[in-house]
Amino acid sequence: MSDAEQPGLYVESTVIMTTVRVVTPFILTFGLFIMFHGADSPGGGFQGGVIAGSVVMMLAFAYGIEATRDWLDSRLVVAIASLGVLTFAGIGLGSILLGGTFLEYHRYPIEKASKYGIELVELGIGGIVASVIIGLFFVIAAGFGHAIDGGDES
Amino acid sequence: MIDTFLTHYNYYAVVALLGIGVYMLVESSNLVKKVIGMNVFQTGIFLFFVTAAYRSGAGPAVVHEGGGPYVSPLPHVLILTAIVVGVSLTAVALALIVRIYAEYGTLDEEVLRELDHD
Amino acid sequence: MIEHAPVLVIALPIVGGALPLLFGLFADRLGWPIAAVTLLGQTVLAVALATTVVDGGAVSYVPGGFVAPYGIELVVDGLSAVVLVLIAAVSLGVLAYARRAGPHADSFYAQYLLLVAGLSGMTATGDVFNLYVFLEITGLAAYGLVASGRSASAAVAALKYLIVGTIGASLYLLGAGYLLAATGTLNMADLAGTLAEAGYDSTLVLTAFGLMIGGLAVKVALYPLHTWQPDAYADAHDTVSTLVAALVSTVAAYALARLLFSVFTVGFFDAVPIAQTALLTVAAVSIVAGSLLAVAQSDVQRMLAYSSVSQFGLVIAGFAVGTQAAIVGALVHLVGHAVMKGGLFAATGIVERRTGARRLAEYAGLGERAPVTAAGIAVLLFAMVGVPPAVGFVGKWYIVVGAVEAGTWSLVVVLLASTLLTLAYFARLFERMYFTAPPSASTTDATPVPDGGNGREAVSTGMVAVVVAAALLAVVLGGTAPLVEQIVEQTVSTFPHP
Amino acid sequence: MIDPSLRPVLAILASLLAIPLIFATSSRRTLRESVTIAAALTKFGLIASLVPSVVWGGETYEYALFTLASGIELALEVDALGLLFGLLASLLWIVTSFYSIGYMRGLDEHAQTRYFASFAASLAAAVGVAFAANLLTLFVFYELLTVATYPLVTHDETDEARAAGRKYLTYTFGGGIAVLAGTVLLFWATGTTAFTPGGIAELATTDPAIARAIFALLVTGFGVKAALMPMHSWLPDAMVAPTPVSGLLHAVAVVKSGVFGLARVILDVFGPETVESLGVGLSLAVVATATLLIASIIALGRDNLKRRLAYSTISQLSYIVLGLALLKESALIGGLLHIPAHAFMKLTLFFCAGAIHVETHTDDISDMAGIGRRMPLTMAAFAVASAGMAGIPLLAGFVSKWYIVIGAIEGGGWFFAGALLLSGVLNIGYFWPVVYQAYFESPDDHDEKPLVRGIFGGRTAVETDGGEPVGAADGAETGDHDHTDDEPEPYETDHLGKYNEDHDHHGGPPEGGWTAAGWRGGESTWFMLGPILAAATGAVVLGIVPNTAVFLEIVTTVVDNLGVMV
Repeated sequence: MSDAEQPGLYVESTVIMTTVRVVTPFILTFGLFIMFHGADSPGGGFQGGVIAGSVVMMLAFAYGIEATRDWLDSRLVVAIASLGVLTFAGIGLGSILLGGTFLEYHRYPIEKASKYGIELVELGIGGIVASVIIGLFFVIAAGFGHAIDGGDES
Repeated sequence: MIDTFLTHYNYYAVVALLGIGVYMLVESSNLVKKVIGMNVFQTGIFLFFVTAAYRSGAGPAVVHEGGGPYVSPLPHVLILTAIVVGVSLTAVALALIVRIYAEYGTLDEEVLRELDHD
Repeated sequence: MIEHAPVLVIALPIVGGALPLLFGLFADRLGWPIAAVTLLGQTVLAVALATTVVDGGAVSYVPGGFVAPYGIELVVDGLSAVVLVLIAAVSLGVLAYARRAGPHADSFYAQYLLLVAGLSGMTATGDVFNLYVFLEITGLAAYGLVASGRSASAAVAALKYLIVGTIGASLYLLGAGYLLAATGTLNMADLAGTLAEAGYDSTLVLTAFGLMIGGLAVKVALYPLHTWQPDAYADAHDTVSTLVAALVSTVAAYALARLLFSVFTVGFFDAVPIAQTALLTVAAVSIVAGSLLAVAQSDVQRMLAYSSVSQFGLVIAGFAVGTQAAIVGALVHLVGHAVMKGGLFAATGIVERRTGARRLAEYAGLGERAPVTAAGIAVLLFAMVGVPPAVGFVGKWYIVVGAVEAGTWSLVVVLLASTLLTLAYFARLFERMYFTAPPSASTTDATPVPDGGNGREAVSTGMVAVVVAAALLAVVLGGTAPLVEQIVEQTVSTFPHP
Repeated sequence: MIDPSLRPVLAILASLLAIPLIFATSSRRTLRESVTIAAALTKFGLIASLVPSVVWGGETYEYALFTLASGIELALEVDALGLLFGLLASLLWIVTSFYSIGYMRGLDEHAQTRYFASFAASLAAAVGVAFAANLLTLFVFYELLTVATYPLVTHDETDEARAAGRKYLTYTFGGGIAVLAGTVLLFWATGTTAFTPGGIAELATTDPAIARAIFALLVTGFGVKAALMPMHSWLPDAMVAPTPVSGLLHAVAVVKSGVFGLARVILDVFGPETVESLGVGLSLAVVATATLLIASIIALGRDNLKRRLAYSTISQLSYIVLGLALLKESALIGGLLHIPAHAFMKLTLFFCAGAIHVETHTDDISDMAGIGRRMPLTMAAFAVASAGMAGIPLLAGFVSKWYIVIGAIEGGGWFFAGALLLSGVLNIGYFWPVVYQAYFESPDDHDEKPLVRGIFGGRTAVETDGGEPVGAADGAETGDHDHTDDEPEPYETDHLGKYNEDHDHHGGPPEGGWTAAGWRGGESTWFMLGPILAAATGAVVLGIVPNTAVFLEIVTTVVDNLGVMV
């Protein structure tokens, strides 16, 4: 299928490539900035994650999906997503273990537990959102048949 | 008439966005345009929420001082979530479109339907 | 620990869904065992939760200690407990089917568990907006799963599903916005009271009702909002169509009922009878139109898909009638339909693997080519038609009793006629399987493939066992009606009455 | 000794459990057939053992299986009325099982395992109908009976058989819907569906319009299987089924389940008094009378023997319905007694038709001239049974009809009495030619046409190749065929195609006329002759000593239990 995918789909454009190259670092920084907020200032993992994830998509549009797929280690994406989920769930379940309810931050015996708890969760969510968007984009663009036949796990 | 328009222009914008979105969904046979229409439709809803959050005479939810019109933060939070959902949906939709184009070489719904029947 | 169960039923599949991806980096084919362990745990949790609810009444849970209505509340009452158990059990059953049938990718199992999490979330939530979020999580997982079909048309079907489904969810969100504008709250229990204050016949509330119910009706696939459904069911991978056909519309129908009873409450129907009439009309039209469309199909899976349109008309009619008996009936039919339709889709998958048959005509003589599967299909078909004492009959009985109590006579006629309508399309399949000679000389592979033998694609005993289990359940589940009735009786008494 | 209240459950299980055994032994024909026979004997034994305490002891046994829906249990109850039907069905199953073996072997039918399994399932459902303790339980088994008999109707796998099967399902499920609707209404109006001798008390006080609606729905629903006109047309079509099926199911189990349902509705749901006060009995009586006359007249014009018997069945069933609808004590006794009486006689007739088919492949009456030479015993039994049908004294039909006529006159219904007598004449009109032709004509000099060509309804032309597809397509004698393959695989040669080589030759006498067969059973196998003679003997016994044969006693008990008579 990758043979069928290439011709006609990707058009190299200097304008797009240059723009993306310039803009990308700023967007990624902005994404992280948003992600680290959320507890007491506007921001949060969803928004930041989407912005961070859009970076990879921009790269894909500028340099071609297959090229980006090869460049980006798919294991990294998967790892970020799973770790994000586990962070979120771990903090939530941890408060249960400490005798509270799910996500009851102030059960944690640290200062400003609520703030750091929320921001950690936001970071986890940001990771999930970013990598899920990236992953979905790649996975479904290729189809599961691709994943099964080629053993390509992404 | 003019008065209602001037005071409720945001609701007119909502209706316009919803209408344009639905029109694109129904009328366009290009799948990408359909997805854009879907986005426009959702944007109309987001605008509706944000607009409806404005409450004259209400007090702020957390801070208890000062006067003047405040904006309820709840709809904004909700819409932020909804926007994320919308973006994920768009991502999935575009990914599907990429795959469809790779398989069929067209994004025209009519052509796809004919191909499917063969 | 059990008091945390409402959140655990959502958190567990999410965590479980992350693991296959993570472990997939180090080892192959860990998806299935992880999913199996997760869903086993999920089933145990759901059953334990249901037991608690049946014994001690509804359980509510507020994550993070933010008190409702500010925080998001999870509420599990009798109605949701039944659906939670159904979700866990059916997804576990389908997993047994997936072991051989695939797809085997780790990402498939991640999405599978994400779907379970979304469905459980929809069921357990007590917040209108939260319901939207879980609706979309479910949707996202379902679109991805449908797209995993082997054929390219699966992607088209998934996109169609995505666009229509998103519009449905968006309408629901818009309706939630109207509710928020009318009352200033999104908590279901809160809404029940504040809506009555806002006045049931106010334009805001009426619009909200129309939009939210309309949006959910898209997800349920009531006629004429069903257009996404036949393609999605027929083009998806067998495992996926089994899971999606059994659960996704089912939980959407549950959500619709939840809105009717916990948010708008029975008082709404009393105040605005036209709303009830409209919903009943849509349901009745759905019953008839779905059946007629099903009769016209030559592809078996599409026929089953249109049959769902008709059967969900029955369920929604039961909920819309709103008497206790009708709710019992709708719930029984909801559960029964999930088992029966899931079993049928699983069976068609087996048939296709074994004989390559997809169309009705190709099912000829299946009774001899694949006796066990064919017998399973036959039992499920007759259960669906409503031959007593199978579950299909029990559900219908209660719905009809409820409709009679409510005095909706024209609905009673449609409900009764639905038996014959269902028979109209299922009898053709049955006749084809048992009383038509298989295609002999014309096709190349005239030699019949014995059950369990080597067919075109491997069919495991587990897959056949799923079909047989579904058939047995379809017969036996009818006996659980008194339990369901007890649960509903208990739950209905907790529904808000303004 | 098994607890009596458990016995009805075991009676149902006896044939139900036989099904897996039948499938398990499908490759060994004799073993499979013994399973059927053993199940039939066990079932009959269990049911018969209940007769003393129920009929003479006045006991009823109840056994609740499980709660099916709010306030309604799936429960079994043995009372006299149920015993009447259960005893009859299980007794005749034994007879029919032997006959089936002979018939299926004689024709080397395909899919015999499915046939015997469905047969066992049908009987389980029929006994369930008999012992149902409430209307919903009755409905459950009533619907299961439909499902179980469907494979038997469609057994031949020809287009005609499939069409008949579709029609059968549509009609009976349609009737099932009416029963369901009636049951729901009844439950809604009275809060119960349990059978109560003399009627459910609450019904007498229910709004008459609703009560009438319930009655109409239930009667319509059960009327489908009881083949009341205009809901009868599935029955003649269903005659494409193998003859033992037509015999047991379409003369006893299935149609009688409809009649039995009607009896339950009139006697135990509404009660004669309520039916009387609602004034619905009369309309039912009129429908029944019309059916019995019209069906008899149509029967005159049917040349295919099984179709003629089918119309005769429709007519005779209406005797029973009429007896029930007249609401007089004698009429009730007569009507109920006609259930076993008709069963024995009609079973004999169908068995004879089947035997003729197996031995000579003749299905049309016009081809049967002189067949008495070829099949003397069979035709003798046929003559006896038809005489009984017509109500000739000393035979079963006479006793029951006598009671019905008395009841009709008691009720001042000279009209009904007249119709009954007229129908008796018509009975003779359509049976006598068969007997006459068989013994007193030879193939050369007989009149080719039936007495009257179809003047009422149905098809105007007499179908010379009949409704029975096997006989229709095939035509020569048994010896012509290659019967070495035990069970033809349908996908190799379909059932019709197997015989296609001699398509144009119809059944009837061979070139040189019928060969004579002795009176000692040379005409057929004893597997078939035995059951024929047994059924015929039953008909005679019921006629000569009705008081000794247990059925009249059961019927009297039923009617006595009703308490106050109108």
